[in-house]
Amino acid sequence: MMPSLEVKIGSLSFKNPVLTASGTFGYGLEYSQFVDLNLLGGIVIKGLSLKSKQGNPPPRIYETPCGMINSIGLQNIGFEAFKKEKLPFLKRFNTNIIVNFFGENLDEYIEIATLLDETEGVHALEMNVSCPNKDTKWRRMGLEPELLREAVRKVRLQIKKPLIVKLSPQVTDIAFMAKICEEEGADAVSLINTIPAMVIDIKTRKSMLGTTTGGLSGPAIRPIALRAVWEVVQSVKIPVIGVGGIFNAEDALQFFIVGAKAIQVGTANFINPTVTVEIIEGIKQFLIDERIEDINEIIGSFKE
Amino acid sequence: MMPSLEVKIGSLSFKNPVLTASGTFGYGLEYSQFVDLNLLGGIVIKGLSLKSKQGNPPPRIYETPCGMINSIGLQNIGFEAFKKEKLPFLKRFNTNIIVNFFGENLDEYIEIATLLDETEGVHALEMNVSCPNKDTKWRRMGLEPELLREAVRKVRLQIKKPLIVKLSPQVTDIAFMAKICEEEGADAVSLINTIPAMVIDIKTRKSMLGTTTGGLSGPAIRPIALRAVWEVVQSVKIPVIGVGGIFNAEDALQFFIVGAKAIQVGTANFINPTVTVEIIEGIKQFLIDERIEDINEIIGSFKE
Amino acid sequence: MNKLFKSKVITNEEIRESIYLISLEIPINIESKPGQFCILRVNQRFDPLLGRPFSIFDHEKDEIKFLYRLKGKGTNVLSKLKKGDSITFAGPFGRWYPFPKEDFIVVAGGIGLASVYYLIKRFPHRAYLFYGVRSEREILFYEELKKLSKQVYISTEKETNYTYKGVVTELFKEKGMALPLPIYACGPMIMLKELKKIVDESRLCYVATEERMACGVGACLGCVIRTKDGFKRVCTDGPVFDLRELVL
Amino acid sequence: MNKLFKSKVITNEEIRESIYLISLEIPINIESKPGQFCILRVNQRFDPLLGRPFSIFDHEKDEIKFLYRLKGKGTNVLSKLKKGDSITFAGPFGRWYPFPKEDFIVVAGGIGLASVYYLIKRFPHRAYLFYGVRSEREILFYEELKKLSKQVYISTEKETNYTYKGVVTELFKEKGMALPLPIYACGPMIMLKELKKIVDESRLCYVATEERMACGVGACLGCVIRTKDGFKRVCTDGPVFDLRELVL
Ligand SMILES: Cc1cc2nc3c(=O)[nH]c(=O)nc-3n(C[C@H](O)[C@H](O)[C@H](O)COP(=O)(O)OP(=O)(O)OC[C@H]3O[C@@H](n4cnc5c(N)ncnc54)[C@H](O)[C@@H]3O)c2cc1C
Ligand SMILES: Cc1cc2nc3c(=O)[nH]c(=O)nc-3n(C[C@H](O)[C@H](O)[C@H](O)COP(=O)(O)OP(=O)(O)OC[C@H]3O[C@@H](n4cnc5c(N)ncnc54)[C@H](O)[C@@H]3O)c2cc1C
Ligand SMILES: Cc1cc2nc3c(=O)[nH]c(=O)nc-3n(C[C@H](O)[C@H](O)[C@H](O)COP(=O)(O)O)c2cc1C
Ligand SMILES: Cc1cc2nc3c(=O)[nH]c(=O)nc-3n(C[C@H](O)[C@H](O)[C@H](O)COP(=O)(O)O)c2cc1C
Ligand code: FES
Ligand code: FES
Repeated sequence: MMPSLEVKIGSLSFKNPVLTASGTFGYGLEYSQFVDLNLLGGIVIKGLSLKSKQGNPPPRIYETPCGMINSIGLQNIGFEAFKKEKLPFLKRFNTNIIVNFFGENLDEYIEIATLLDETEGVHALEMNVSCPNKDTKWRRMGLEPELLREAVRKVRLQIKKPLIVKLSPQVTDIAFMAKICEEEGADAVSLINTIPAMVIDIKTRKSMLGTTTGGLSGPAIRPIALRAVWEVVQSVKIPVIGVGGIFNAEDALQFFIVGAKAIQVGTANFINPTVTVEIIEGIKQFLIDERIEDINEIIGSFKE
Repeated sequence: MMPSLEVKIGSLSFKNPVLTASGTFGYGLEYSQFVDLNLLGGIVIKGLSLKSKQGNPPPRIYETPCGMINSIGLQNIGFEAFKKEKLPFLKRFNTNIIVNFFGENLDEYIEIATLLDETEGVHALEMNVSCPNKDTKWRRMGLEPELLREAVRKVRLQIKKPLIVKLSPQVTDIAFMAKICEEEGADAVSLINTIPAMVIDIKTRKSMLGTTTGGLSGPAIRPIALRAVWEVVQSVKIPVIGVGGIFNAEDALQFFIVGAKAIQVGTANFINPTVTVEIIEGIKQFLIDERIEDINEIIGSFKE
Repeated sequence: MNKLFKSKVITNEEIRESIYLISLEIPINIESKPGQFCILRVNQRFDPLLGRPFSIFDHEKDEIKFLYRLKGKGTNVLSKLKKGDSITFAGPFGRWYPFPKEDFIVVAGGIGLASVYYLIKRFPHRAYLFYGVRSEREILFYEELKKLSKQVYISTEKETNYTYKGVVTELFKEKGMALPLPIYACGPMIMLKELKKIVDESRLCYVATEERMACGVGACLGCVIRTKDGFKRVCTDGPVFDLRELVL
Repeated sequence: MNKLFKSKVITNEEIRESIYLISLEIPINIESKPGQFCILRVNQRFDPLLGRPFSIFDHEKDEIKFLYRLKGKGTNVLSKLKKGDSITFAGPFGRWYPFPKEDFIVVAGGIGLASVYYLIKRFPHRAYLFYGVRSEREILFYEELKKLSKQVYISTEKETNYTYKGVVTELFKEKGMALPLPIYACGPMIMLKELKKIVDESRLCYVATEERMACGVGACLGCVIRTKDGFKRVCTDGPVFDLRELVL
């Protein structure tokens, strides 16, 4: 008998716990040539803002040992274009559409959150509290507990749909940041976002990117992400979504075992465009081999 | 004409800026079968405490993508044995001996620092403020600004030799932590220590280590370490020693260019026991090729 | 349409110093167009992590070829692959060179030849090829190119009995500019910049560009370059652009 | 004394399903002793990162051999190496088996044979070999072992015309325990635990142990195991220990 992969996050149920990570799966369309989007637990859309954004100057990516750094700078087409040009296509699929969003300041966060909340076809919102490449007071919202508290509270008040807060790893105590989100009514937290990092060209003495620093992602950061998820799971009751260097079913299962309710696959899509479905299949196979009927049985089954 | 590799840290001068990282080069002896220790800028000794320590239960290491996690737990032979059994051998070499030290609590830190300060043959002290595998109030000294301030101040008061504080990367604002060390009279800061991380065995549902978490090191963390060094260099005037994933001369040069006065080579020693001398040679060659006569000319030459 | 292939190496030879030609099996019948590229995953481990983009050098039925120059770790690992080794690659991706409807001009700089050879080979219309290399030794596929093209002009740093002295854009300016034909070009940035200077805005000039890539399918926004109307993705809006669009 | 070698692969063959024998050039004349190991760096990139420790299976003049079983990524990459490929390795490291001064008993479980073959081969004194494998197919170097040893007893899961049914420790208990000779053993942890149970404290029993390693030279303290007097390093205090010391 086929094991059940279904999980619930807030009021939303996912046919399986494998989602795509924001910014690594475009607007879904780009990968539909490789993957039947209906098979995915959910798709998290590239960070969206009220108005379209140009993003950072190239070069924007550089490969590092078992990872990559990027400085895309949250380039996106803006809410209106997303609603008109991308959403209709996404609606054709039977999967959860989660929109990752951000703003230059708290008002913008609230504004776009409100719009997304009213937009049919968007199932949940993921609030990106770390915009590594922008610099405003609110840029620090992911780093300073009190800013985070105020931001989550105000956004939460505006929206009915499930709210996921995506946490930055660049903090002393990520479990405490997660706790704040829980206290302010977030339905879930997802972690980790990329880790601020840097690579320079010793010949030119300049950054390998168009910006000084970028965000590190990929297998290199997986053990850090797993530890962060473990810390957070111990401090909150709301679902935790694990993100960071997940490249295969075994990686994903590590996150479930420490207590993640779902996972997001990011950089791996670039290296293997069908990785998401392979991970779903791999998880199924593992459950069958281990005679486990429901994925929820292994979530949090870590033995310390 | 041969370029000069000499650098100064506090009152101490180094024939070259390539040191070994604590815990990765044992007590020097272990690698003397591969490397002429006289060629090194300095040797940083495995973390030393007043009394010997057993360390953590095995298994203690596990390989991760382009990195490794360890949970050695600061096993060491203790001050007396070090002084009697290891130091005499080390004194035979013409290189700087820096002892990395720690304690279970601040008193122990002060006590061993005082002893090391009086010990002939020890040229400088490196204070390890992050003992990832112990759990006491003072374990958080690397994470909480006020604890760090008190600890550095009290240790500083006791010792005359150069004091290097080794910073943990697991903080929101590492530049601020470095600033505190500077304010309290540290002669230099070294960073980064390993990053808390975790890997589990999906079959047994247990950690791959004898402990739940360990510290991540190796090429995987190099871009994170470089960014941390860059942040710190901008906020302090004291020398900054770069550590983290340095495996070749090009890696090392990236740290100098962003402003590190010296670097430490850790995990790389395990993969290539002669890597330190190869890095020194590689730096020399680069300076020759670029017609630079003094390494100090490239330190901080980063173009933003 | 399938765009991801678990393939095997047919041959992988160093045809000149640090220049390799790799030929891969392509199990099913796919369509590819000159100017398009594929992303090769050089090994199954995570270092190097990202796939490497290479122009389709040639493609016939069940065999696809890439011409590459050793650059860093990725091409280095790639060059070690031997006959029978398995390799995965994805593609073809990107905007191709608009099909020539008449004879055409090709300006190729160094390894840029990799992107235009297939163009020269595939159409009934024929090319006036302007091909720049550093030295005679670096001239690739001379015989084939002579056969396939209407005319071949080659520039090298030093003059030889069948090459001109100087950079390829100079040579083109001298011998090709007058021809009232569309231009197709691929080469290093300096060559494209030079073309931008010398080619009249009124002329059709298609150039293949390069930028670091992660996904290759337009999703990561990592491969953008500057154009008159903002950043565009080399992988999907390019790699072939109308020279007039580009801000170089 | 030089302990780091840039070497080349002489041969690397799958001699049984997922069991490989790799032979490497060893440029200079070095001394190695049975029970010691080397650390092989399976590739030049950073994934896999750490070297892999393997017992010296055999060593003659300018050629050194390792017998290994496919386990995970490292041995997988290693198994892909072909004749002529370059590989770096370090060693020999660790405490060897004390040289036998009389005939001796060897208990080997599975791939544990890799550690004792050199011991059996190298000394005038001869071995009573007790060798446990799962099935007949897994028996390695049967002819050589018969020649080299005084007597060879083999255990398999199912009885065959020249093997006994059961685990090797059982077989040893039955046929070997009575022999008043020193014991040398290498095999999986369960085998060592079983030996610990059945071998009298008064007897000399040397066993080769395994633990994950990083440096291989005693510097990282990563490879410790439990002994009567605290943690000891497999790489330098071992890998060969007196069974009585170990806390298994
Ligand atoms: C559309 C396109 C087509 C190409 N066609 C060819 C071809 O046919 N033949 C050929 O020899 N080369 C071609 N290139 C360049 C080729 O992709 C690079 O030479 C190669 O990626 C270098 O990888 P490396 O690891 O050896 O070098 P490294 O310098 O070690 O690579 C480091 C990182 O930078 C990237 N990178 C380095 N140089 C380039 C470059 N010029 N363009 C894009 N990314 C780069 C790599 O992909 C890698 O991610 C093409 C590039 C693009 C974008
Ligand atoms: C002193 C010594 C001698 C050995 N001799 C042999 C031999 O002659 N033949 C042979 O087939 N194997 C031998 N082993 C075991 C061999 O080292 C492992 O099978 C090998 O490292 C597995 O690597 P992998 O990447 O394929 O497996 P993975 O499971 O992917 O390895 C993951 C990590 O765990 C380590 N590891 C996994 N299994 C072991 C193990 N049993 N012991 C130590 N580290 C391990 C790896 O080195 C690597 O760091 C020996 C081990 C030691 C310590
Ligand atoms: C190219 C790229 C773009 C990204 N864009 C976003 C984004 O817009 N919003 C966001 O919250 N995270 C973004 N991320 C972070 C990823 O969603 C993910 O948190 C991170 O990459 C770690 O996961 P991974 O290692 O699986 O990639 C981006 C990552 C990459 C590599
Ligand atoms: C096995 C091991 C043991 C270590 N022990 C210590 C230690 O005792 N004290 C300390 O300050 N850092 C210790 N470190 C951290 C290193 O000194 C260094 O900061 C870290 O490994 C990052 O550098 P690397 O990537 O070059 O290894 C240890 C690291 C490793 C891998
Ligand atoms: S490579 Fe990802 S958008 Fe072009
Ligand atoms: S492997 Fe480093 S101490 Fe044994």
